[in-house]
Amino acid sequence: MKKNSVETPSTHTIHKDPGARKEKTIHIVLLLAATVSLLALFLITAFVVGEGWPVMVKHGPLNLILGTDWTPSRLSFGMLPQLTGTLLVTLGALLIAVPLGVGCAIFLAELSSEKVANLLRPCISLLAAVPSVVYGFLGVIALVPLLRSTFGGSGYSLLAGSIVLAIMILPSIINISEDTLRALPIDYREASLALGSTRWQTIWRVLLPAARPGIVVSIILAMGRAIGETMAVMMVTGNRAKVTGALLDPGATMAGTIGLEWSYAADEHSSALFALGTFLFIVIMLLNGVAQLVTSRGRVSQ
Amino acid sequence: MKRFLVLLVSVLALSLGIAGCGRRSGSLTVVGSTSVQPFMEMLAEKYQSENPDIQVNVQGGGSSAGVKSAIDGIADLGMASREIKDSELAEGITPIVIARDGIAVAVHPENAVSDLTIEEIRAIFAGEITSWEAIGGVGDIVVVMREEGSGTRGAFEEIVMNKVETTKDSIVQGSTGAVMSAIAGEPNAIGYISLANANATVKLLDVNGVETTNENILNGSYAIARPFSVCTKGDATGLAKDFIDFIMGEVGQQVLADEGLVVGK
Amino acid sequence: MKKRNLAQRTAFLLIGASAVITFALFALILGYVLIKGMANINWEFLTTYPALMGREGGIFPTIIGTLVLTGVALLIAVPLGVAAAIYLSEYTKGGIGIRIIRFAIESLAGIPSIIYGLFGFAFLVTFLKLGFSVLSGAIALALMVLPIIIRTTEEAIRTVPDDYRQASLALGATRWQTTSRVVLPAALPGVVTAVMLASGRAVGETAAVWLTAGGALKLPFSLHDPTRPMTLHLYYLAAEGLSLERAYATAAVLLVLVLVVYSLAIFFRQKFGMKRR
Amino acid sequence: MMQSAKISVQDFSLYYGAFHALKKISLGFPPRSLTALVGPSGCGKSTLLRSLNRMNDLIAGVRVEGRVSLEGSNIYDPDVDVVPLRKKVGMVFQRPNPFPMSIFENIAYGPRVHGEKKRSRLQDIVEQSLKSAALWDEVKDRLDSPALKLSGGQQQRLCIARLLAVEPEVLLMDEPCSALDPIATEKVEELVMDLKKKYTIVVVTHNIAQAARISDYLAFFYLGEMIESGVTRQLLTNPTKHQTEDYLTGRFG
Repeated sequence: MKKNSVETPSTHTIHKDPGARKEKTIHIVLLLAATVSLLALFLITAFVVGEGWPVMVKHGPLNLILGTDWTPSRLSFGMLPQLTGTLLVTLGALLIAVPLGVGCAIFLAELSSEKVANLLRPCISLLAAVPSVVYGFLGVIALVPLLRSTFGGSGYSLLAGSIVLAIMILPSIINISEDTLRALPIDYREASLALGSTRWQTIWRVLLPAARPGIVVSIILAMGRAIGETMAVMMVTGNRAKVTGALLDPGATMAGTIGLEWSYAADEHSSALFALGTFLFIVIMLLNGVAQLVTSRGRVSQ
Repeated sequence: MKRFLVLLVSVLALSLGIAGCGRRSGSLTVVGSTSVQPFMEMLAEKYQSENPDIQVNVQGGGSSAGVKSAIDGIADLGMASREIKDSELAEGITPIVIARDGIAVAVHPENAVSDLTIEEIRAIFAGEITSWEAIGGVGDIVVVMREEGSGTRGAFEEIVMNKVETTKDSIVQGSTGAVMSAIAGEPNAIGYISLANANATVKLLDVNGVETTNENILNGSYAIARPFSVCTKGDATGLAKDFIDFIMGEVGQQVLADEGLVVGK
Repeated sequence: MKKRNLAQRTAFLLIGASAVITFALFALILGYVLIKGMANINWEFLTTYPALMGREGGIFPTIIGTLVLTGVALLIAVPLGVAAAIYLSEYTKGGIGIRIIRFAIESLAGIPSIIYGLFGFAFLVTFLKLGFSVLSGAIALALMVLPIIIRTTEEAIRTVPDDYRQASLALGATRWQTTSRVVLPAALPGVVTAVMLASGRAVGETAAVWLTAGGALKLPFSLHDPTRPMTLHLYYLAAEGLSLERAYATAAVLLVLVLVVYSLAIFFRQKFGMKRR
Repeated sequence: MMQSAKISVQDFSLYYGAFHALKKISLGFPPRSLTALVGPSGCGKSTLLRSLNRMNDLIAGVRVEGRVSLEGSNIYDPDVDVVPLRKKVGMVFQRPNPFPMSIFENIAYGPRVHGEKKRSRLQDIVEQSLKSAALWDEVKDRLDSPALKLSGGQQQRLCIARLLAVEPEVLLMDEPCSALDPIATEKVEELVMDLKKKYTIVVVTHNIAQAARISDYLAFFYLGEMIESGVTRQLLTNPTKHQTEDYLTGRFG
């Protein structure tokens, strides 16, 4: 008696048929195309980290992260101002966008009629299409003057960055949160309502907890977007390389500093920007990892 | 679907093949400082109208990228709006100053102050003077600076700051235009900008009683200016030399003067 | 009972308000740019060269720059992306290697455009000596949109009923014949959606091309010429304070282009009944 | 029966991972006749059917033991290419599954993938196949309209026509009428009765009445085992095993 393992059909057939060779070639071409992404990720890592390496080695990563003085002309590359700036801008953006976005998602998934939702949903997708430089442009001509007249100061501030970013990340929060809410079985709603809960209690106590993994993923992805945004942020935050805790102060972000300084940077300064890029890359990859983990755990469609 | 495969393969081959092939003859690539770029484009336009067979590609990227491109042979000419560094000279770079650009200290048009000494300017940008009240105005000073590495900033720090460190308490903008719009929107702001690009939305200050004009830069009474230069790896030859000769000739220098730059010795 | 109703009313009020704010923002942003910009758009603006770095004249070369960069990027990314999607959905059942490839794709999707820019500058412009050029910019863009194409195409392929594959295989068709003649045609609207989403992203991108494409205000005549897309031109117009009217007009043209492309994507996606991302 | 069989299985076992889905089945299918596989859901009859042209290869984790002989050679031998095998042993599925193409393109698909390019030849094949499937008169005026616009019964006959176009020798049918209404079922049954004069046909069905109407031979499956097999009329009137009798009298399934 013969045992056959039948996992992939092509592995145990002898290719007598002349067409089989072509099949094999196609298989290999397709496989190569699939590995391009891997190659690209490898090259990106290698070149960004590689260019930043000299500064990393010379100053030590810890000194770079904890250093508070960013003065490239004196070869001083403390990146804490950019790290805290990025953190503040991102948190500010989430603080604005998460309640708005989740609220909007609840509205579309639970409250509005299907007709209204079908009308509004494409609008959100289109909002996601607006190029970041357009947001930056609007930020400079409309938002910065508005903040100046409201809060005083110059208007160029981390808050301006947060508001622009909040608008930019809103669509993805709304989309993913709404998809998750809609994917919940109708049974949940019926069961809860049948127990005499109000619609709001159903949403608050049953649906939102059940949708949490999806909402968390949407927030993590939005965070990645916010952390990495360059043009819009650079145009409105004032780019002051000083550690601050106040949203109304001007401040610099990692991506913004790279965008602002890359064109004039030479030698070690250039390498320092790549080192900044490396830290940015690491943060993003960690967020990606967490998002992928939550996705596979919660079996959320993203 | 066979076509699809053919397409795939040919695109791959194309992208690899193109990487290897050379440039057209009769063309020049000029890369570098975004401050010099607009002037270079005008020069290129003029030059090409005289020599229709020659293509001049002018690209931004910044002074350092420009010099680096010249060193690496990516560009025929590099453009710089700052002094060439010793490390770059050591790579065999030959710079030629084509013009100078004044650096003006600018404030909001409504600011009462219109004249500062160079010591006062230094103190303001060092963060020692933080209020206009100390120097005849009202309100707290908002300092606007260019980003680290910018030619304008480099020249300003070298000429004005005299090794004194600039304050961190400033707004940092990526271009003269962005500095001007920050100043134009903020009554208490002060910043430095390229004179050639200055416009009426801001007020230019006199320094040590001397008005910021090209004449005063040329006669040496206004000292804050930076060189605009082009550079080649080794001595310029062929087309590159021809183009440089054109820039340094009568027509080229006139184009630069018309655009508000300081030309001549 | 009253308290519960009050809570519900307050909550729904807040939710309604968040929806109103969001859509008001949407209308405000689009309306503002389009109205301000349309006033300055005419045929001449679209078809003439800029003068004085964009202070005067039109934006013709930047429109071409955007189209060429996007076109070349798609020419690279679409065949690669569709092929990768086919491999992942039709030719493999998983395994550690596939998991790694999927991780790479998901990661590429999350990497910010400035990192693509840095990479393009270090690898394409400097290391491969492609210079600041259409090719450098397009390759950087292509890698950036690759995950969009792969994921959207894969999703489209997955919605093709297994019945079709079985029927084809049962007729003695090979896997590639099945894929190319039955599965791909059935997934075509999804592939079109993928291409549209990718072009929308490429048209709207600034940072990645800023560090790679050079930004010369000229028509690119070869893949080695530098070019400036509309996004970058808008940045210069706005940041350098060159011309506010032209900045509005450029923003409006850019917005119209992106909105048209995305509308097409949404149209095809809805027609195809695919999920949003 | 074994000796004269067109296709036969010997000591054939199949596992889905750890699950033993088919247990040492031995059975032959005589040429130019119709064999029906019956039994309650999950008894393994569909699995056996799909083993006959190795459609089970598409499922991960499937492992087989034993032989399936097509005209004497084992189709599970390592040097067998599934592509020509499936051309010879074709399959009709439970749900009609025409491609989202025109009627003509559906039929022409098979010949095309096997290398036929000439338009006139394809036209002949399409006409011939549709005639053999008793569909020609109903669709001859609209060959270019989408196949998915046909009724369910027409779609199923189209799928049979599509199969005939590749000139198979064995036809496997997996509950071909379960998604059809009675009138469409009758038409398909008539067609099958006609086809069994030329082809070796294996049909999976859980409709005993249908098996009685169309089949020459019958095999009864229960829990992955073949309980008994034989000439249809004998088996139906005179089952030897009690499971068969229970099933036939409707005690389960």
